[in-house]
Amino acid sequence: MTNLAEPAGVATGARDKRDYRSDQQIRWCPGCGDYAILAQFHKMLAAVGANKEDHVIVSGIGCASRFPYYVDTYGLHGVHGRAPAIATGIKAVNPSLTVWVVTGDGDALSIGVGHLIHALRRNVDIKILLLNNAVYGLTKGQASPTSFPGQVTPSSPAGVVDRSLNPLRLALTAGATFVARCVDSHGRQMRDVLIAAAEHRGAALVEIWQNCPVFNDGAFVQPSRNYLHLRPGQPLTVGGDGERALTLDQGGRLRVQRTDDADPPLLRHDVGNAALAGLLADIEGDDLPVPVGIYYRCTRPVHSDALRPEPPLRGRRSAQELLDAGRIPRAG
Amino acid sequence: MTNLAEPAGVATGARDKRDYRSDQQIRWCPGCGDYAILAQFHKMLAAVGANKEDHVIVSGIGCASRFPYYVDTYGLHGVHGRAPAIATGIKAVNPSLTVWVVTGDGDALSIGVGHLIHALRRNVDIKILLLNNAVYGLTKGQASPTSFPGQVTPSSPAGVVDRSLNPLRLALTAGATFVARCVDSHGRQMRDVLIAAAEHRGAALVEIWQNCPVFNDGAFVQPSRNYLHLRPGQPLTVGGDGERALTLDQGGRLRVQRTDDADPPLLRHDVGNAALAGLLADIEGDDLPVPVGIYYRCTRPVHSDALRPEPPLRGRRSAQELLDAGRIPRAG
Amino acid sequence: MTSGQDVQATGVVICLAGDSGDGVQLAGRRLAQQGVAAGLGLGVAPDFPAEIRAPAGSLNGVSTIQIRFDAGEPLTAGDTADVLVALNPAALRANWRRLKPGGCLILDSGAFIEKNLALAGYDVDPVAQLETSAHDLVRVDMTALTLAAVEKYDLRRRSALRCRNFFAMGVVCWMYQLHTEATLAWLDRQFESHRELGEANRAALRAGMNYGETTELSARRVLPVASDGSAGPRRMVSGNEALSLGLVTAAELSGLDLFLASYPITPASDIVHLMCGWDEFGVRTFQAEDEMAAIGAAVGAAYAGALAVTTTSGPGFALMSEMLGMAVALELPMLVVDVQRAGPSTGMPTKPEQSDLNQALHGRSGEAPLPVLAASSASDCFWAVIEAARIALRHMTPVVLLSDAAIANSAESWRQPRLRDIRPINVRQAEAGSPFAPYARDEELARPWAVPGTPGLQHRIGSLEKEHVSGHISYDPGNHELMTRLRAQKLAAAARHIEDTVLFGSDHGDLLVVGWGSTFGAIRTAVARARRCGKQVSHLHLRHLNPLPPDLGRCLRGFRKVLVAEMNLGQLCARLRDEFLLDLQPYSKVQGGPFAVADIEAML
Amino acid sequence: MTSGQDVQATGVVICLAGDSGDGVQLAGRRLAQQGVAAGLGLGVAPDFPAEIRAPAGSLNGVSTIQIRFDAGEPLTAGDTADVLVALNPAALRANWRRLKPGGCLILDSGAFIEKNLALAGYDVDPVAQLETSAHDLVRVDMTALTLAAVEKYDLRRRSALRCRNFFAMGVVCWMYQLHTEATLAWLDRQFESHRELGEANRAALRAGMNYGETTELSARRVLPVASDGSAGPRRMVSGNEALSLGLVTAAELSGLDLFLASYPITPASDIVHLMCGWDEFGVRTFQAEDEMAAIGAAVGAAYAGALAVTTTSGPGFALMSEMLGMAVALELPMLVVDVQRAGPSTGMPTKPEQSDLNQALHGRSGEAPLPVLAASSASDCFWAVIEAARIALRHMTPVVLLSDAAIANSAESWRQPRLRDIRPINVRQAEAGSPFAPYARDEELARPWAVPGTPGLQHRIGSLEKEHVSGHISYDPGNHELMTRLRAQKLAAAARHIEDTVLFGSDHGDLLVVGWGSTFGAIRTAVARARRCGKQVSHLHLRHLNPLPPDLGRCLRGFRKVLVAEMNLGQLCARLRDEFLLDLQPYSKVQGGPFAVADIEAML
Ligand SMILES: Cc1ncc(C[n+]2csc(CCOP(=O)(O)OP(=O)(O)O)c2C)c(N)n1
Ligand SMILES: Cc1ncc(C[n+]2csc(CCOP(=O)(O)OP(=O)(O)O)c2C)c(N)n1
Ligand code: SF4
Ligand code: SF4
Ligand SMILES: [Mg+2]
Ligand SMILES: [Mg+2]
Repeated sequence: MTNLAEPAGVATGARDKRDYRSDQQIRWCPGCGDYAILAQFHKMLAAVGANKEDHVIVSGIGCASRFPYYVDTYGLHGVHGRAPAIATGIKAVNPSLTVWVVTGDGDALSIGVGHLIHALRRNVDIKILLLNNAVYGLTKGQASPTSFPGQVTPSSPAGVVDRSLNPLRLALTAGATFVARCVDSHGRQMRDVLIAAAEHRGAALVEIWQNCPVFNDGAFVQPSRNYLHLRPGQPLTVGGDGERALTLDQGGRLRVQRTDDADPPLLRHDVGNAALAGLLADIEGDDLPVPVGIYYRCTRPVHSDALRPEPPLRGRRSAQELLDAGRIPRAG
Repeated sequence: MTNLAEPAGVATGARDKRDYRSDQQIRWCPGCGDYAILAQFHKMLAAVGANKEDHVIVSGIGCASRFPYYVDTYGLHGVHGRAPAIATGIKAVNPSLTVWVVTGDGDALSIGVGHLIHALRRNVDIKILLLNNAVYGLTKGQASPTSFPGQVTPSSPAGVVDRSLNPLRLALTAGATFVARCVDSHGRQMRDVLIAAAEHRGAALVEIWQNCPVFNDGAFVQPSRNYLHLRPGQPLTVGGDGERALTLDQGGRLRVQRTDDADPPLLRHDVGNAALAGLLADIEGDDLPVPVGIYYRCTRPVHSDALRPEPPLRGRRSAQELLDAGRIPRAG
Repeated sequence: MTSGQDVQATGVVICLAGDSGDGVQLAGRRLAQQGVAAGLGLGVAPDFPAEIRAPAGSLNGVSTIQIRFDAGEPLTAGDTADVLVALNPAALRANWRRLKPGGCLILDSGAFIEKNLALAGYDVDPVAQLETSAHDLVRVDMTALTLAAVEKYDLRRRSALRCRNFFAMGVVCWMYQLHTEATLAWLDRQFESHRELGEANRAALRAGMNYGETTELSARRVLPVASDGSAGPRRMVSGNEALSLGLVTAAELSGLDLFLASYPITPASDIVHLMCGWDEFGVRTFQAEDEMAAIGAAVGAAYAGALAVTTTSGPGFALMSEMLGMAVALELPMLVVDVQRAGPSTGMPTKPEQSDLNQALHGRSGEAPLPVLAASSASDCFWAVIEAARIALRHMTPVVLLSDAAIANSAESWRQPRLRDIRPINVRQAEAGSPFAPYARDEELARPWAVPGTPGLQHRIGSLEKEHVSGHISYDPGNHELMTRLRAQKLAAAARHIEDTVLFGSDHGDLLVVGWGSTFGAIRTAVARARRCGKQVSHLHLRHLNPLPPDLGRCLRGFRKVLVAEMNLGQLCARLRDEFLLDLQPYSKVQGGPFAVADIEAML
Repeated sequence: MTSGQDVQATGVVICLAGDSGDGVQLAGRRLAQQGVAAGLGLGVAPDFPAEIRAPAGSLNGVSTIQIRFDAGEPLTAGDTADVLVALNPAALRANWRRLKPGGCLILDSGAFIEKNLALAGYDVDPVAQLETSAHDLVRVDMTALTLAAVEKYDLRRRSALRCRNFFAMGVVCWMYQLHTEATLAWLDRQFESHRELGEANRAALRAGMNYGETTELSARRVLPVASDGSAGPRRMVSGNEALSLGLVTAAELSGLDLFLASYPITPASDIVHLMCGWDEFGVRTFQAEDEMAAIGAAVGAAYAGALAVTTTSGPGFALMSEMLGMAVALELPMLVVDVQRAGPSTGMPTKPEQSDLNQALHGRSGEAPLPVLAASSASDCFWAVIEAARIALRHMTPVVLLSDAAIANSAESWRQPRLRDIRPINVRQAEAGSPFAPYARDEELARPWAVPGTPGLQHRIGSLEKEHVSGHISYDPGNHELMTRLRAQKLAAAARHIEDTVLFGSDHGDLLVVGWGSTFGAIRTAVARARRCGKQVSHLHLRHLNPLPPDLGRCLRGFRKVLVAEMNLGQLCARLRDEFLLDLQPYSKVQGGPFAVADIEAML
């Protein structure tokens, strides 16, 4: 059975990342960001010394959703948008498995957004990797809910007009207990976040910015913006020189300010502060940095615990008792 | 055609609220909060001098969703959870209509949450009234996404364990341009908010706390908490005596503080500040008040404008031109 | 094979009707329980309004429960009633047609006041007219008598009036000399935290009995003679209850945990309400955010090795189409229970119909065949769901089980079986070490079930077409044709296990009535009566709608004429015509209510 | 009625094959356009991989386009090719079977290097073997020649190599003496912002022509003689294009705005891609968040008075089941276009199949009948969708139109019609002042269409059962039966308008082949050939799958044997067997590809 100190399916002996590759030929386009993510995933499995048989990867439909085929664990390639629901069922009947959902921005946020929200709200102990390329890859380039206003696609020739959905903000709103962002080209950081996600007990959402060179090349390249690496307890400094950092104004908005300015005081990252995580997730605009890393983490009871208050398989009562009961027992 | 100054379907001559009643017998339970909401809706229509034929009410399934039958406008009682999608289609082909969605907490936030989010994100010019009774009324009392942890229902005999969804927070996350909360028993305030929603151009979400005396009586009665009436530009004072008010702490969290304390300065309500609206929506806990009224309002281009860049019906080009074209015109 | 056993129309039928706030369902069920306790066979059919609380006193708000007591197991709750108790004018108006000529009509005269008459749409008081009718009319001021009986408990008037249901039950119990001990004890338990209310209800019940005694009310009425009880005790069971019991039993027979994922919908919600209290029996229930999530979770649970189930009704079943197609492609064992209601779309949610058969057979994109079964009565739900689970687990396939609102809410007396008398369900989950190919097949064409957590059997399955044996993604044309045919042939494999069809009546003759689902009781009763009148008519009731029983064609060909009776426009009929090219004729009733015996008799 | 007109198998078939990055689809389409410009009839069938970019040089990555030029309008793109151009070994391996004995095989010898041979899975170079075969083998080092031709534009090697497709096209154009002016001009336009690339492609095209000329390559090959053009100009049109044109035309014929709401899905997405640029023509497109929202928006648009459409494919169509049932209950006019692909579930998304017919006919809860039509070729999509709109608007009903991946992507030459020659579509929206009942019906059983914004016609409709005429919520048993039957009778009303069935061949004989949808060309061609050989065989192709043409039974009964050819396991066949009780036999091919003419011939 699962316990908090030693996450299920994570054994101690480290193995080689190659052990976790399946025998299937990978069919993504050359240069696709998914390759880098897959590589880090293999490494993460090796780093946590995962037992292959204790991991299940569930996906929907899309380029990203081909992921399970390429990892030698259990895997289920489902239908469009419903992976979190499938994962919930798996976890419910066998809480000792480590269950991953790999999904795309269309899969998770368009057709599947309801399932995503409810899995996070229930704190189902699954780790959701949202491979965000801000486009529908597999169906050849239409706008997704994370596409950028103005983006020209085959179905939006005059440019996207809808506001884009912010996966991190949504995850926080829904009640995810682990929320992080990675970038496909930042391998080390991604691996660390993946390891932390693997070790988290509860619903984790990891957004990974993934380049689609075919339909949305360079979508996430923002030359004028710095990355802000989130580190627990550290000041939220911007840029390499440490001269500027984030502060909070009186309207509850984040601003960049010189660090030698005393007032208001510098903010420090606090992964347990949901309000701060929300403000970080909402960051927009050229003058503000792009936070990457773990935005938020907390613990709440997980869904499968609630579903099975006591271990049922052994020592369960026989159906004969129900059949014989003079009246059928009703709850409450 | 619609224009900003004079919202569509809102004529000037005020009429009597009784004019807007339909001839159908109302079938809610005695004492249901829905009656009070319907009454204010009729009054609002009278107050804005609505032309009956220019209003359409769309609903899903549930007790709340019987609403359209009781108003003498156009109405469509759809299937469970999909009212925002239907409303989007109506508005797309006839932007001069005023389109209302009336929905329940299960309808809007469980099965229908995807459509809700996307309608708000697109800023479809519809006004969504979410009649929240924190329970499934029509199907006899099961837990809904807004049910409270611990709530005992026929399907959760040991009490609800899932975190509840916050409709206002969700609306802000999705990008609603008008977000408000009312209480069924506060008639005047509700009517004012409904009038403001009617006059708003864009996607409005109004959560209305609605008592279900049969399955969840008194769910929203919180004797230890005060209501905080949100008024643009006014300080966020708590309780009648004005001695306490909301302030923001350094972690970006709202706190109650004595008003004679100078530091940090008192917050004033700013309906244009999304960050503040978010903090207000997130308010939780016995020591904090319940904000009611308009949390947030802003303007963004509405969806139907984007869909029809130019008025098409008149002066449109003939299909014959397409047939004759040597090659079929493709966008872009 | 045929059976000559006949069905006698016997017993008594009692009907309680009142406003939906009057508690007639509760009192009716207690009355039924008392009958079962007395060793009687039982049929119960409730009929309640669609609204949670329709306006009090209105026709829309009438709630009725019809109870039939019989020596054997009655097949229906009866077309007509011997006794009708009407607690208000609307209840009378909605139900007087049920009463047999000469039957006993009991009215609460205290409720036949002007306001209530108007609400029921009566211009003149109907009672005057009834007095001259052929009925045995009994006017009791239950309102006043109940108020008097409970006076000492100092209740609000409204609460006091709520005791009328038990007063009425008391009257009926006296008429039929039924004991009330169990109900008195039950009231004690039920109102543990509201002692006063419990006492008041007990007082009302006794007052009703006493009233009957002191007025020597229809003391002539007699119950059927109870059977001697040597065949074991009986209990009362509704369709949804029997289904739930069957699910738990199937899980135990197969040695699996049971996982039930559903989204609330009338008339299926009850099943979850029941089973969510059964975690000690290896049951886990999950209220999903919608039907797609419900079936999705069931698919996940099936993949992870549980006996996975989802329960729903028409609109929810429609939403499951895509995922059900996926379950066919994944070849995972699971059950989808559709408790049918009147459609199309939201339709009439509380009313029964059999119009989802087409959706069950055909409602998926692509060639996605799966077994479809139907339960034919409340207690039969128990057996039907065990059979469905057996097929799902033997052939690694999703199975649809059809019930309907009539079965779900009706109740029967039932001799509950012994688990050890039921054939166990063999489940073979693949074991570590065995050479493994996820789409290799056994002699039942089932692929292996390799459950996550089993070392060495890691594999990936998915909704794209898969290569035969290896399960790898394949776009090969020949492979696709092979896989398409293999999925279809699984049904042929399943058909081989179907038991020989049992005809009621002779195996040849003028007329065969074919039915399925909840029409069983009405058809069987009508055919039995017709046979007693010497008609050459037989009855064939189908449990297996897909695949069909192998001997079905032979059975159908024995008759000059075959009618297929369904609560739809002829969906099974079309399926059989295609299959057998016989000129079967549909006999349809699409009125949101079950066939009456008389409906069937009319066409024999 | 029968037609004796015959079909000649004539013309030439050219096949270009390469890696999916090689641009053979583009060059092929240009080649086809040149043929149409020369007055030839055309059939085009593309075949591309399922992956966006399968590994370069692999068998999975092969993309092929087959083009047939003919004097008349060819019905298929041909079973076998006269010329096959293979740009790499994988392209050869995947396609050599297409080549006719004695056909001309053109290889880019520069691409037949060891690495590519290995990627294609060749152990030995196949070319040696081919040299001794009966083919007319031409080895051209297109790689080197193209690089040389574009040398002066200073492109990266990869970009330079991308010009090979136009080199290949040039070779073929020379062989058949096709002009290339239009393509040269098109390249100019297309690469306006990349002048260099445009020039390079032009150079490659010319180099290909020159190569043919200087080597006197197969100069003997001749094209069919073009028709004289007096019947008006032709254009090339794909199925999805013709469908889009048909939608706009239907909107204009009915005087309505067109609203198209869809969610992207292969092979339907194209339709939106096309139409989203057509707002000047009264078209509004909406990319919804999923298929339920798409059909939901269409329902809203229909309620608000537009010609509402949603386009999708199998899995998306399954998700629409519930809302489609609602549209039947609401009785609103709208179109659902299902461009079918191979199932079940995700299946083989780029491959055609006809296996959603059952879902279209039956895939809703309750009794929810609706008209179902099918298009039989690329250009026929134009007519089929107009007919579908006509039915939807005349009878106030949702209509399903079935296309498939083969039709959607294939292309034909087509003489585009004049709008004024097409019968207008009458639409009567209720007007203010008229006495109004939302469920009163006209002689077509259509209810009135009262559009929001019309003063005085406020009304509420919903998914619950409605009272006949008034439209109020009703639970009345008799009313439900009436409404259920009225909804079914609407189809009978629609059937009355179906034109007489046209048989190809005699109206009686040994064998009738029945088909529907994209199998048209293959069946017609095969039957025509068989008739020329004196066989007593006819062909009946159905456009209306529900309701069926009233004279269909009579047509079927004229033959000793009837085969129903479908790309599924016999779905139409089952429908016809049920309807007519005739022993029709299914002829199935479920391989994710269309019937070849030879497949049909094999069974005649
Ligand atoms: C029900 C259904 N609707 C539509 C599709 C078509 N479809 C496949 S993948 C996809 C979107 C993929 O986008 P995303 O999730 O962002 O993944 P990516 O390909 O970009 O990795 C769509 C619309 C489908 N397979 N099923
Ligand atoms: C597809 C589908 N699933 C389930 C139902 C059953 N159903 C009807 S209303 C409802 C929930 C109602 O709750 P809510 O939206 O909160 O409305 P309320 O009745 O509380 O006003 C459900 C589950 C349905 N009608 N359709
Ligand atoms: S289309 Fe884009 S996301 Fe998909 S595999 Fe190719 S590069 Fe990757
Ligand atoms: S069940 Fe509750 S919400 Fe529904 S009508 Fe009754 S009181 Fe109102
Ligand atoms: Mg994407
Ligand atoms: Mg509710």
